Amino acid sequence: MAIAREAEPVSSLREIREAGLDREDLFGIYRSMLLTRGVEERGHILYRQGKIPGSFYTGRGNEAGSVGVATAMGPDDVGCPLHRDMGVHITRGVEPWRIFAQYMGREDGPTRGRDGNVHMADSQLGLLAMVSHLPAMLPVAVGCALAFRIREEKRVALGWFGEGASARGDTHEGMNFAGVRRLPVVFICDNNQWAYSTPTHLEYGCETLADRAQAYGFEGVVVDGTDVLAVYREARRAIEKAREGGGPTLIESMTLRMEGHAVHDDAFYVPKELFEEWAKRDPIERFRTWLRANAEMTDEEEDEIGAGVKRTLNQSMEKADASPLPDPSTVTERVYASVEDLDTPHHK
Amino acid sequence: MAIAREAEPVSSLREIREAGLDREDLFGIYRSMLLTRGVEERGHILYRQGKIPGSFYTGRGNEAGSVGVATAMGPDDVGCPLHRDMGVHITRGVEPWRIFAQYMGREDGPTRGRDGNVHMADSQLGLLAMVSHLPAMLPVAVGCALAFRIREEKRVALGWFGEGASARGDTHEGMNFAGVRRLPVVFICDNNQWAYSTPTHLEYGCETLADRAQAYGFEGVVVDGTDVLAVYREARRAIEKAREGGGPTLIESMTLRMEGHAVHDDAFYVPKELFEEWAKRDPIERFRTWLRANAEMTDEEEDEIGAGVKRTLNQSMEKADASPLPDPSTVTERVYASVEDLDTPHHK
Amino acid sequence: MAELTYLQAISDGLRGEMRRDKRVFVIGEDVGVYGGAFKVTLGFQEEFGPWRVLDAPLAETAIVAGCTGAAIMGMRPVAEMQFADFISCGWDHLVTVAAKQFYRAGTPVPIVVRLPSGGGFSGGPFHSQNPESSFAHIPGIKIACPATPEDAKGLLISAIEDPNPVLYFEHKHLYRRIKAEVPEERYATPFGKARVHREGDDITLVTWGAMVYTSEEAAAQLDDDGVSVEILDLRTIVPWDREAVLESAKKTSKVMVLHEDTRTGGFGAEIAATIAEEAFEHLDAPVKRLAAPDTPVPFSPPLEKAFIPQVDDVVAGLRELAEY
Amino acid sequence: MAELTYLQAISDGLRGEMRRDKRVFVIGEDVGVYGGAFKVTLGFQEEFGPWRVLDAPLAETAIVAGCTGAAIMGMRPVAEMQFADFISCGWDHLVTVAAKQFYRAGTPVPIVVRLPSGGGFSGGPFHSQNPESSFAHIPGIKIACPATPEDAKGLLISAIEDPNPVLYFEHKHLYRRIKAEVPEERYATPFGKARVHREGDDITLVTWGAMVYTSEEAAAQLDDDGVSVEILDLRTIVPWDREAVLESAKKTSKVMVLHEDTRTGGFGAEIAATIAEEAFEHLDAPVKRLAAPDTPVPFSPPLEKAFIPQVDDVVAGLRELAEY
Ligand SMILES: Cc1ncc(C[n+]2csc(CCOP(=O)(O)OP(=O)(O)O)c2C)c(N)n1
Ligand SMILES: Cc1ncc(C[n+]2csc(CCOP(=O)(O)OP(=O)(O)O)c2C)c(N)n1
Ligand SMILES: [Mg+2]
Ligand SMILES: [Mg+2]
Repeated sequence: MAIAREAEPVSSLREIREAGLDREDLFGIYRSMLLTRGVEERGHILYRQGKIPGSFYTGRGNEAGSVGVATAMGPDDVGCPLHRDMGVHITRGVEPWRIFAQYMGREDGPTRGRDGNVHMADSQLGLLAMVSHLPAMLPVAVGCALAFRIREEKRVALGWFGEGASARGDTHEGMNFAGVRRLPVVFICDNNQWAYSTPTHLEYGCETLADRAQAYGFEGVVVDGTDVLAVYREARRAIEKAREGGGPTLIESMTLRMEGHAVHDDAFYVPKELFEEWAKRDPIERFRTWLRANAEMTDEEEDEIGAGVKRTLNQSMEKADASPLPDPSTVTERVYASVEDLDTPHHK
Repeated sequence: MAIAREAEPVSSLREIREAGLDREDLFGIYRSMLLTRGVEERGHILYRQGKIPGSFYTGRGNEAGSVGVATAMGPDDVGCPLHRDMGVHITRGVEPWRIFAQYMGREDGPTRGRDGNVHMADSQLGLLAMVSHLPAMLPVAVGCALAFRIREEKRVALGWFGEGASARGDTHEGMNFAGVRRLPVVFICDNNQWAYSTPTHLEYGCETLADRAQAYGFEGVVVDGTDVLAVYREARRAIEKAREGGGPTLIESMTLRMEGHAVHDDAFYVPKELFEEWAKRDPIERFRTWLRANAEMTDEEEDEIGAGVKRTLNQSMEKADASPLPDPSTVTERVYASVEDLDTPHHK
Repeated sequence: MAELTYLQAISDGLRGEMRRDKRVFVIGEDVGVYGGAFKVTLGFQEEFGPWRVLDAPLAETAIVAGCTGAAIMGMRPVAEMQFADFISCGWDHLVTVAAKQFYRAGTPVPIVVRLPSGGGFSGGPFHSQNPESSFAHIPGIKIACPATPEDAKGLLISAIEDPNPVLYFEHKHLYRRIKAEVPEERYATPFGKARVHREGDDITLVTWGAMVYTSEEAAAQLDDDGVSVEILDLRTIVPWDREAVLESAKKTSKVMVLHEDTRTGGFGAEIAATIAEEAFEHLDAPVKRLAAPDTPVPFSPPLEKAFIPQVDDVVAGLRELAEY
Repeated sequence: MAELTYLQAISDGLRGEMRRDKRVFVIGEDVGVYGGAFKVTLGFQEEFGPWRVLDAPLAETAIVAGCTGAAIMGMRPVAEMQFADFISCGWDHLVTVAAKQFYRAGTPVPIVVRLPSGGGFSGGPFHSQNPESSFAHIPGIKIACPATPEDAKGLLISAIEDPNPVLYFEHKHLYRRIKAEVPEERYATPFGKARVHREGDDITLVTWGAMVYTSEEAAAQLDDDGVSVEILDLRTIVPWDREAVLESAKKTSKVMVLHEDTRTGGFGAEIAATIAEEAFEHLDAPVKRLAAPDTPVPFSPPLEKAFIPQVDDVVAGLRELAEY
C-alpha cells in the first residue's frame, strides 16, 4: 500500500529545460558531481597517507542526490546537509581546498580544525554545519523555516537525513512541527539502504519512507537517487511549492551506499550482487551517458570538464597542505560568542 | 485520505458475547466505570478540602476508553496507563483506598508518598507507574513486549498516550521499533482533542492519528472512545492479534476531555458547544442506556451496583485517611535497589 | 518604579523586549491563548500575534531545535518549558547542537530557554527539579537563576541580548510570593556579577534562586548569636562570580554553599572546590556544602520538607561553621 | 590466567554472562552481524541468535526505554551505545525513568548501558566525550569506569548483577592498547572500592579510566624528584570510595584529582570538595584539580592534545603540589 508518489525518470532535454536548466547548467551539474567524487577519492588517498586524522566518510553513490537537490536551491535558501552530501557543499560553492583543509584538521577548514570530516559548513553559502548525532539538524532546518515563515520571507530550508536516522525522534518531532505549521521546508531522505551495517528491514517497517509524509499531512515522493535530473526536478518542485506557501515535502532519494560505512569498513555484510547491480547505475556514468545522448556533450567538452576537475583537485590539495595546523594555545578560545560574532550572513 | 479502519459501534448483546463478555462481565465493566468516575470525583472533593497536595488530574470522558481496554487485557498482560486512565487501575483491581492514599501522599499509596496523582502502579497487577514526561512509558511498554518476544511468551504489553504526546519523539521511536520487530504491543491513543489548551490542529497535521500506524507497518483503527464495548472489542482484537504474533496495532480512541487539564484549569479555551455535544455522549450514561436496552439491566441491579460503588468509595476514603504520612527520616532510603528488591511479580 | 511580583517582572521584561525587537518571539506549550502554564505570557498572543507567540506541539526537541534554527537565521527565540523538568527531553539538542555550534562552526546560537523550576508545593519528582547543575557542566551554555524581581527582569534582558544559548531558571516558588520595586525602564543585569544580598563579616553564604530567602531567614537567626552572615546571590552560575566569592571568603574565612538541587555533583561542588583551592590559606573552617539529599524530589509534604533545605538546616550548618 | 586486551576482557565478561544467564541480552546499533562498532560483540549473534543480540534501529531512546521495559519484565539488558556521546539522545529516559522508577514506584530497573568513551584519536567533538559527570549528579544511576582488563571484566559482571541502572564507560583508547592477565573464572569486582594502582607517600592522585595510565607515567617522573605519588583508581564514580580517598589524603596530606572530562562541574569537583571538607585539617596544600578545559573536544591533533590532560600537565601539577 504505497501512498507516496513515485517520480518518473527524466528522459529528454526538453523536459529538463522546462524544469529550469540550460545546457550550461547541465555541464555545471556534471562538473559538481565529478568534483564531489574527486574530493572524496582524494580524501581517501590523503587518509591512507596518514594525512587525515580520525575517521573518513564518503558519499559515493549519492552524488546525484546531493548535487541534484543543491542545484534546485535558490541563493537565499539554506540547508543542513549530512555526511553523504558532499555534493551540496560543492554545488553551493565551497572551495575544495577548504574541504581538504577541513579533512586534515587545518586552520583554513571551515571549522578551523575544531571539527573534522564533513562536519562543516560555510554560512556564507547558506549551509549549517552538521553534528554527528543523526539527524539532529533536521529539526534545526525546521527552525530555519520557522524564521522564514515568521518574517514572511520567500526562503526555503532543506533538511537531509539518512533512512537509518528516520528512526530517531528528531525526525518525527521536526516533521510533525513542520506539517502542523506548513513551514517552508523540504526533507530529503538519502536512502542508501544501509545504516552502517543495518539493513532497511531492521530500520523501518513501512514500505517506503516517503509514505510517512502523510503521517504529517504533507506530500511524499520517491525518486531514483541515481538520476540527477529526476532528483533535481522533484527537489525544485518541492522547494518552489514550499516557497509559495504549500508546506513541506518529503523526498526519498533511493541509492546504494557504494562503499563501507567509513574507511575502516569493508561492507562485508552487503551482498556483492547488490553492489554489482547498483554499480551499473552509477550516477555519474549515468548522467554522462545522458549528456552524450540528450545534450550532445562532445568528447572535447567532456575532457575539458574532466581535466578542469583534476586541475582543481590537484591545486586544492596543494593549497590545503600549506594551511597550518591550529595553534594549540587557542584551544580555549571562542567557546562563547560575543556580540560581534553575530555578524554572519545567517544572522543578518 | 484516511487509511486507518474506522470501527463500528457495538449494537447487540449477541455481538459482544461473541467478543467474549457475558452479562456479569458487562456489569463488572459498568461498575468499574462508575468506580473510576467516583474515585476521581471524590478526589476532587478531597482536593478542595485541602487534603490533596500539589495538583489534581482526572480522566472524565475517558472512562470507556480506559475500562474498555483494560477489560480486554489478559491476566499476564502488562500496561503503562497514563493520567487519563484511572479506569485501567480500577479494572485491574487496584483498591480505591490505596488510590486515595496516593492522592494524599500517604504511606499506603502505591508510591508511598514518593510520587502523587495517578503517577502510580501496582506491579502485582501488571501495571507500570507512569512518569510525567509524556509519553515516556510508551517505548517502555515496547521494551516489555520485547522481553515477551525474546522469551516467546504469549503476553502482550499496552502503551497509552495522548494525542498531544503523539508529537514526541518517544512515540515515534517506540512505534518504529515495535513495527520493525513486530512486537506484541498495542498502542492506545486517548484522543481527547486537547493537549492542555492546545487543539489538535496545532498538535498534528494528519487526519487521524491512527493513520500513522501505516508509517510503521502495522494496522491502525479509530474507535469511538465513548462506546466502551466498541473499545473493548477493538482492544481485544488487537491484543489477541499481538498475542498470536500478528504485531502491533494502534487504536485511536476518540473522546473529549470533559474538564480542564487539571483542577486549576477552567478550560475557557474549549468551545462550550463542544462540551455540550460530548456531554450527550457521556460514556457511562451511554453504557447504562445500552445495558438497560440490550442486557435488560433492572432498576434493582442498577441500584445495587451504584450503591456498592458508593459504599466502596466511602469506606476507601476513610481507610485512606487513616494511612499515615511518610516518615521524613526515610526520605533518603530506597534510592538504589538491592538484589532482594528484584523479587517483584514483574521481575520473575 | 513599580512594585512587581517576580512573575510580573519576567513578563514585563519579556514583553518589553518583544516590543523593542521584532526578532524576539516566544514558543512553548500553551504559551498562546492560555498564556503559559504560569501565565507569564498572558495577553502576549493578542498583542504580538500567533507567529510571534507560538503554541508548540508537545515536543521539546522540536522546540529547542526549532529555536536553534530560527536563531541561526537571525531571530531571538525565547522558548518556555512548561516545567524545567521537561528540559530533559531537549537535553541532547542543547548540549549537542546549541552549546557546541559556535566553537565548532563559528555559528552563534542566541536562544533563551525559560525554565520554571524548583519545589516547595508538592509538585513531585517531575515538577520540582532544579536541573541547572547538569547543564553547568556543559561548555557553551550560560545559566541565569534570578532571585529577585529586579534581577528577573534584568537578567532576562541580558539573556535575550546574549549571543549564546542561555538557560533562564525562574523559580516557581518565587513567582507570586516575592514582590519588589522594579525599575520601569529597560536595563540589562550583567551576567557573572554576584549580588550582595546581605553584608556580613563572619560567614559567607553563597547561594542562588529561592535559597536566597531561606538564607536570609537563617542569617537573621544567626544575628541573635552575634554571628554576622554575608549572603552572596550568584545570579548566574555560568558564568559565576569567582572574584566576588573568593573576596568574601577571604574576608570572612568561613563559607557555606547552599543550593536546592541535590548534593552530589551539584554546582555547589564546583564552588566549594574552587574556594578550597584558591582561598586555601584564608579558610578557618572547611567549606560547608548544604543541598538536597541525593534522591528524586519526593511528593508528600513531610518528605519534601526533609528534601528541600530548610531554614533550620541552614541555621544548624551556619552554627557549626561559627563554632568551628 | 590469560593475557587479554581491555576490549577482549569486556567481550569475555559479557559472553560469559550471556552463557550463564538467559536473561542477559544485548541490544545496540550494529551489534549483531557487524559485532559492534568496536567488535566487542563479534560472533555473539552466531552464538546467541538474533533475539539475544539485537540490531536496534538508530534510536537511542528506543534502546534505553526498550531496555527499561525489558528489565522490568525480568530481563537483564545490556545496551551498547555506538559512542558514549550518543547517550545524550537517551538522557531523558535514563534520568526520568530508569533513575527514578525504584524510588518512586519500587520497581528496580537493572539495565547496563555500555559507553565507548574518551578521546585521543581525533574523534572530534562527538566521538570523544566522557559524559560520566553529567550522570553522576543524577541519584539512582551507578557509574563504572574500568581502567584495567581485570576490572573491565569484573565491573561488567557486577554491573549486570546490579539491580540498578548502570552506566559502564569503556575507554576507547584502552581497547587494544592495554593488555594484562585476566582470571578465566567468573568474578565480580565490587562497586565503590577504589584500587591502589600505585602506592606512595607524598601525594595522592585520584583518577579513573585512561587517566590512570597518564598518572602512572607522570608519577614515574616524580620518582626522579624523590616525590612518591599514590595513585587511586576509583573504578566506579557512583558510588565512589570516599573512605579510601580520605584515608590516602590524610596519609599524604596533598591531593590531585585528575579526569579527562572537562573541568567545571566535572566529577572532580565533587571529590575535591569532599576532601577539602572532610580532610580539612590534614591538608598541607589545596586539593588540585586537573581536567580538560571547558570546551568541546577539538578534532585537530594539536588542539586535542592541548585539550586532554597530558603527562607533562600532570607532572607540572604534581610538582606544584610537591613544592607547596
Ligand atoms: C544519534 C546517533 N546515533 C548513532 C550514530 C552513529 N552512526 C553514525 S552513521 C550511522 C548510520 C546512519 O545511517 P543512515 O541514517 O542511513 O545514514 P547513512 O550513513 O547510511 O548515510 C550511525 C549508527 C549517530 N551518528 N547518531
Ligand atoms: C514531555 C512533556 N512535556 C510537557 C508536559 C506537560 N504536560 C502535561 S499534560 C500535557 C498535555 C498532554 O496532552 P495529551 O497528550 O493530549 O494528553 P491529555 O492530557 O490531553 O490526556 C502537557 C503539555 C509533559 N507532561 N511532558
Ligand atoms: Mg543509510
Ligand atoms: Mg489530549
